[in-house]
Amino acid sequence: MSIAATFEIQYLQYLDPEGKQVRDDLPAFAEDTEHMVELYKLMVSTRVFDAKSVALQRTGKLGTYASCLGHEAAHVGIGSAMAAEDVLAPSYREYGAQLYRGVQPREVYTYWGGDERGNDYQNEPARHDFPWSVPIATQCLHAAGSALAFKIREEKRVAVCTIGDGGSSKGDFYGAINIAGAQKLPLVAVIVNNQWAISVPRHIQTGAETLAQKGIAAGIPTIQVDGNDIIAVRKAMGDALERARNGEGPSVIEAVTYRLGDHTTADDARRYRGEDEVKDAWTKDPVVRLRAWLEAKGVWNEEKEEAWKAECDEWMDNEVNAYLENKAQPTSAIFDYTFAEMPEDLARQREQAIELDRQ
Amino acid sequence: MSIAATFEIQYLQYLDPEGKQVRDDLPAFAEDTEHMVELYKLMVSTRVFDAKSVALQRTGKLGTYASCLGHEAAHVGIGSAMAAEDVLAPSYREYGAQLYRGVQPREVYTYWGGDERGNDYQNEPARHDFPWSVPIATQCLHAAGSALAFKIREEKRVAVCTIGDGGSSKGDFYGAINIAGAQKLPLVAVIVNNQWAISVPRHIQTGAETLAQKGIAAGIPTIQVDGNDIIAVRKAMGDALERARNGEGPSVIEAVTYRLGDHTTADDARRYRGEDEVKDAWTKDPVVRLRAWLEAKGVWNEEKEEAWKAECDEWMDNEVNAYLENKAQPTSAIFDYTFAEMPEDLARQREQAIELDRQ
Amino acid sequence: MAQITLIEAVTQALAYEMQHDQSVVVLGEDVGVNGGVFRATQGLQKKFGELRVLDTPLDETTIAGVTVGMAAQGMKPVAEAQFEGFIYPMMEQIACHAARLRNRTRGRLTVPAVFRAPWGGGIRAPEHHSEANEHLFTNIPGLRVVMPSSPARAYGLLLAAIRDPDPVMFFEPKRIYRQYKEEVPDDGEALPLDVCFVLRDGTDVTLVTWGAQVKECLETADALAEEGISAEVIDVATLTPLDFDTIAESVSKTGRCVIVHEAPKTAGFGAEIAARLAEECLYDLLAPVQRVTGYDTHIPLFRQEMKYLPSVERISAAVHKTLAVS
Amino acid sequence: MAQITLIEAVTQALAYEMQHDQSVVVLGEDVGVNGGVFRATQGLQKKFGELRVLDTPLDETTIAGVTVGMAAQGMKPVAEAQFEGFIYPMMEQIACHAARLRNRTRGRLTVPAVFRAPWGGGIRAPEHHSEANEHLFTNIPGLRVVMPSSPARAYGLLLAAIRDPDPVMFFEPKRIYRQYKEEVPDDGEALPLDVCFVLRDGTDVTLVTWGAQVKECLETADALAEEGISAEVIDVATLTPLDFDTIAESVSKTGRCVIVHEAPKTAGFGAEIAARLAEECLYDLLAPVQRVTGYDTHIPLFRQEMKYLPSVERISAAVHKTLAVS
Ligand SMILES: Cc1ncc(C[n+]2csc(CCOP(=O)(O)OP(=O)(O)O)c2C)c(N)n1
Ligand SMILES: Cc1ncc(C[n+]2csc(CCOP(=O)(O)OP(=O)(O)O)c2C)c(N)n1
Ligand SMILES: [Mg+2]
Ligand SMILES: [Mg+2]
Repeated sequence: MSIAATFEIQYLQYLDPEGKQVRDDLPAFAEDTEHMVELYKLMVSTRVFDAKSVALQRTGKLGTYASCLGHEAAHVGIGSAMAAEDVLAPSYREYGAQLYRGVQPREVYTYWGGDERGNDYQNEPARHDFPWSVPIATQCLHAAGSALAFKIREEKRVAVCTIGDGGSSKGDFYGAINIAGAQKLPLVAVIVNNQWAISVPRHIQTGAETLAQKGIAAGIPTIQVDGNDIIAVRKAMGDALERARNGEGPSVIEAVTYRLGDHTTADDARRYRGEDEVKDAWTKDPVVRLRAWLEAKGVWNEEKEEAWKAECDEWMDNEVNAYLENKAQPTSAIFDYTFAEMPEDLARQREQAIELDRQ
Repeated sequence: MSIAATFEIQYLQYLDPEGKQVRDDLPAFAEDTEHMVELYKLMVSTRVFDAKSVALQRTGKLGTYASCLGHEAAHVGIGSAMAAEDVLAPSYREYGAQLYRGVQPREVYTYWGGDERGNDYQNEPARHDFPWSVPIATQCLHAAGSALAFKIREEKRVAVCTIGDGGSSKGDFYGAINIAGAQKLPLVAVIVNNQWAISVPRHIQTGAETLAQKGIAAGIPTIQVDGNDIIAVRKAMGDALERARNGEGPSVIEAVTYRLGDHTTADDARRYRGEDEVKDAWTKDPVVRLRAWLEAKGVWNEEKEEAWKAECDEWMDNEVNAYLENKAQPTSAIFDYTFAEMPEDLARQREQAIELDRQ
Repeated sequence: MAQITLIEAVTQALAYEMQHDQSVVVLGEDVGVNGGVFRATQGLQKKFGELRVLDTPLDETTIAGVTVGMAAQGMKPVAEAQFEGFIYPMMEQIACHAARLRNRTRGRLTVPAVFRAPWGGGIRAPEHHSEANEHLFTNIPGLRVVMPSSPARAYGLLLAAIRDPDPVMFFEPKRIYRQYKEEVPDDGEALPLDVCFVLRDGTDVTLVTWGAQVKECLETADALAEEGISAEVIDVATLTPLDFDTIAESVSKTGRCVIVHEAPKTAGFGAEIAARLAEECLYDLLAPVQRVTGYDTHIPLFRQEMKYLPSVERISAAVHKTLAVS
Repeated sequence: MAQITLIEAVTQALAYEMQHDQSVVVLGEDVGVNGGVFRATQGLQKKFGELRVLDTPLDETTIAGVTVGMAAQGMKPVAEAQFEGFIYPMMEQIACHAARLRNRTRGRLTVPAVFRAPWGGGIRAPEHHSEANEHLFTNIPGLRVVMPSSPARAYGLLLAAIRDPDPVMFFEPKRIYRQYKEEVPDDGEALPLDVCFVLRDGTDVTLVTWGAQVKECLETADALAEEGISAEVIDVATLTPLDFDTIAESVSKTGRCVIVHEAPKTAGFGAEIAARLAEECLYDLLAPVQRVTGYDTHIPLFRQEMKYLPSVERISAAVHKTLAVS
């Protein structure tokens, strides 16, 4: 039989779970220890932020919240590799990437606190990014569309979408990488494979051995990386972004990680997964791993850790206060963003609602 | 870098365009020349049938019609490999497979003649098959659902869907092979790659080198075959069906062929593709190829050809007459198949419509 | 006999029918071990196995298409969309196939399937989790659109939906999933899918509603009673095909009608009922028909959602408005 | 000046706006070299290149999602669904994002996109090629639903749709794509998206309609005139947000109203208009509102489709019925 095509999925890892470097060919950014400390600090602040969110929810000050515990290397790796002019189309828990791009913790709280203003990111570059996307996988097409806009306008920008292992089952994900492959769009699609889609384990989503191989269906470069190793994530992202920026088209990256927390605060993961599995996943903690590596390099220590955590605590307390002080929107806000120009009928409904409120 | 997975897409061909056998390991069914003559005869009758349909349309006796010219090896190969108890979920031009399974030419005419009764196949096994599916790719999920039913009921049956090169871009196709892979369903998905989706060429659909490699995304066996070589199609189908029937799960087959005619009678392909390309495709005609092989084997000749064509003509004339004699359905038929039990309001509308008709 | 909630009644109906009919299967995201995010399918997988209570990949198009395929080949699938806000990818399969396979094939193939989804707002849920979009399905011929508003009706109507030989959209008002309990005998008795339920008799005005707003209407009727106003309350329950006769009869009697629903006003299903009244009961109407509905905006995130949802105050005000006309 | 058909007016509007606004792009299946299966985009790719007139892979979900993404990043995409029967896979992106991104982000990101689709029956097309499903979009806040019914209105409304800062569903009645020609100056003048057009003045009855049925209604009005009945004809044109005032004014004058549309009756958009009349014009109504519509069935395949579509006879009969009431 003759062979029509062959493919290979590579796996990339620089740091093992103990933080031991398993390859010599460190990428340039990783040689810059100051930079790596910055990344580490954002991973830690992301974790502090996340714990604060969960606490807020538990005390009734937030609605349902989707935690990012365990995803810090993947998310910060994604966000830190992107250029400011690039566009991010996230799902709903990529805070590590978003904080890097200027989303404020208070905005995250506002959103999960049931207030649309949380989606109105004030700081660039996040201000031109897409808001959280709850309808699974729909954001992948927004990124593909952004990439198409960049290509048409001949801008050297890249669109990045993130998607879960579960989300990569949805037709939109396939549609996005397919049109990107056909049109050589500057798109990087990152599958953040945290093994679970609420209660559904990875093996029920697909019979594929890797999620990376989904990129083969679109004929585009694809790679699997250790998603708990920020060097690997950041390196794969950097390569993919560079290719995209140079007009060489899209890529898929599978970042293999683990959802250490519940799906959201409305979920109880003990219903469907064993404690052993979670315990084992904790031994691969992305934060511990990077810390060990930085400490071995002599650029981080317990003292710095404590100081930074204290700083983060203060930052988050400040954010929480800003959030809690924020008054609810006026009734008119229910109506004011439906159209650019208010239709007459709607204006009448608006008046009625305001009137009702006054009573 | 370590390798997470490797893949290979095989290409299968037994007969080259001249009908020369390019491999020695003929499958058992192909050693049976009587059987191969039967397949050849069905390919010819399919072509006669198709020409008749186009002629009917040109003379105003049919609505828009989707021709199958050039797909005879692929379609007959698919239909003839299936067992009676299997289920076929076709798109809209797989007559070669359907005639094999008992669909009558008059039913095809009735359908394209604007009459729902054309979907009401009278003969088994077609009677339990799905009707033509116009909304692209939706039929793939019907096949996956059928396969799931078979698995649940522990029936040794296989569901087969066919889909075009264009259709394989649609999320449903991906969804179907994905759930089939995850659940190891007895599904065979055949991509009939005829290079065109109306006016859109294959390379605008996807950046993938082969369409077969889409199966990799679902983690299932997949192969590319010469879709103008019925032995290759039939062999790949046979293998895939056997695996599915034995509980070994689904497969994808890409049958590479060419749409020799317009997309439908409403289309004019000269608007968007060159004559050279079409001329070249005619040199790979699946019917000519099999005939050459059979003639070389001494089991077919010009005389038999003429006799069989005459028989086909008679058959089709008979079918056409049956079709043309068929009176339109009564007005009540607009209403009678909406629900098993007629809702009261609808019954009133039905009476009104019948009344209006009487006037 | 135990008292159960609406969501427990859903589970009870599913379990009953799966027990008595081998062709009934449940499929959707997280319906298995987890028993669904609202626990509608709790315990079913343990009882009936992984194939009859199937966790699907995360793709609603797949769920809908596989459901159509299974149903056409003799199964009775009950598919779940995790929230009604995620039902859109099912639309093509529902509109093009589920609702018309019988018609397309002149009855050769049919789709005896149920599409379940938790529906509506009022539970402080995140974005896209509070949609009331039943209108999407009410103009599609060949579908039944059903919405229960009590544990007993959830049980009886779901049994009927599963047994029905045609596809049924079954929308469960999540706001009242656990609002109260009542006795629901597990006797396998279905309720009819072609009637509206008159929940309270009255003479002065007819309140027509469905889903979560049934409760608001009953409460409004209580409040009105204290003022000496007698309100009849109708739970439409099956929106399409509509039992208009029951509504017409009531409005002919009371002469006044307030229609209450959660979806946006314009082209919501309330419009159909008001239109029928204008066509068939014009001379019985003593006052213009009123609609109390969600506004023509997206339901706001939860900090403001109660301002959006029809309330006892808004319904009451509409009733007074219609009574002011004489 | 040349006389052009409705479909040519669509092409003319697209070409005009692409010429004057670099951010306008067209995308869909077969829109490029082939110029669309109805030739709506004929010649555009040659003029504006392969990227601004983009043939997409065959996936409507992709088309819709990419459209939203581009629009949010500053383009003005005009996306095509090849037939309205194939628009279902676009629903999630339209309902969850196009229609609400402005609202979700408090105006930070917006979707100035147009979703075009050939609409309706009457051209002897194959299965699934004759749908009239505008109702799907009329209950979704944040969308404009527009349907032209003449070459001039196609040109002016499409220009307005492209320029509108919010998403517009633009449904083109394929039955009248080439029915007649009229002069349409290529002057870039848009028509307003917030008015109904009174096409014919009358005093006895108001015919309210849109799309392909405008022609039927005008013909009916002609026929009625011969009987001495004066019918006013309103082309709704923009279904949502609805300019109800124009309709109300007319019906207040005539006292009688017949609503005509091609989609199934139950929960079709005619219901909304009838409901508004019942709510706001009850005392002006001299007779019950009538709806002449498609039946509550799927549109039959073409051998029977003309029996399904509203005809001059059916409209006329309804007018006489409303006039019989005094
Ligand atoms: C279209 C759609 N269907 C269902 C849901 C409900 N839902 C929310 S998150 C989720 C699981 C997502 O899993 P995965 O993609 O792996 O992402 P993760 O949550 O693990 O980050 C589901 C089913 C949804 N939000 N959107
Ligand atoms: C969902 C949907 N979108 C668009 C169409 C219109 N359409 C009919 S056939 C076709 C091209 C199909 O091409 P392909 O899948 O390659 O099959 P082929 O016709 O070549 O057999 C298109 C776009 C459709 N029928 N359904
Ligand atoms: Mg996951
Ligand atoms: Mg093709």
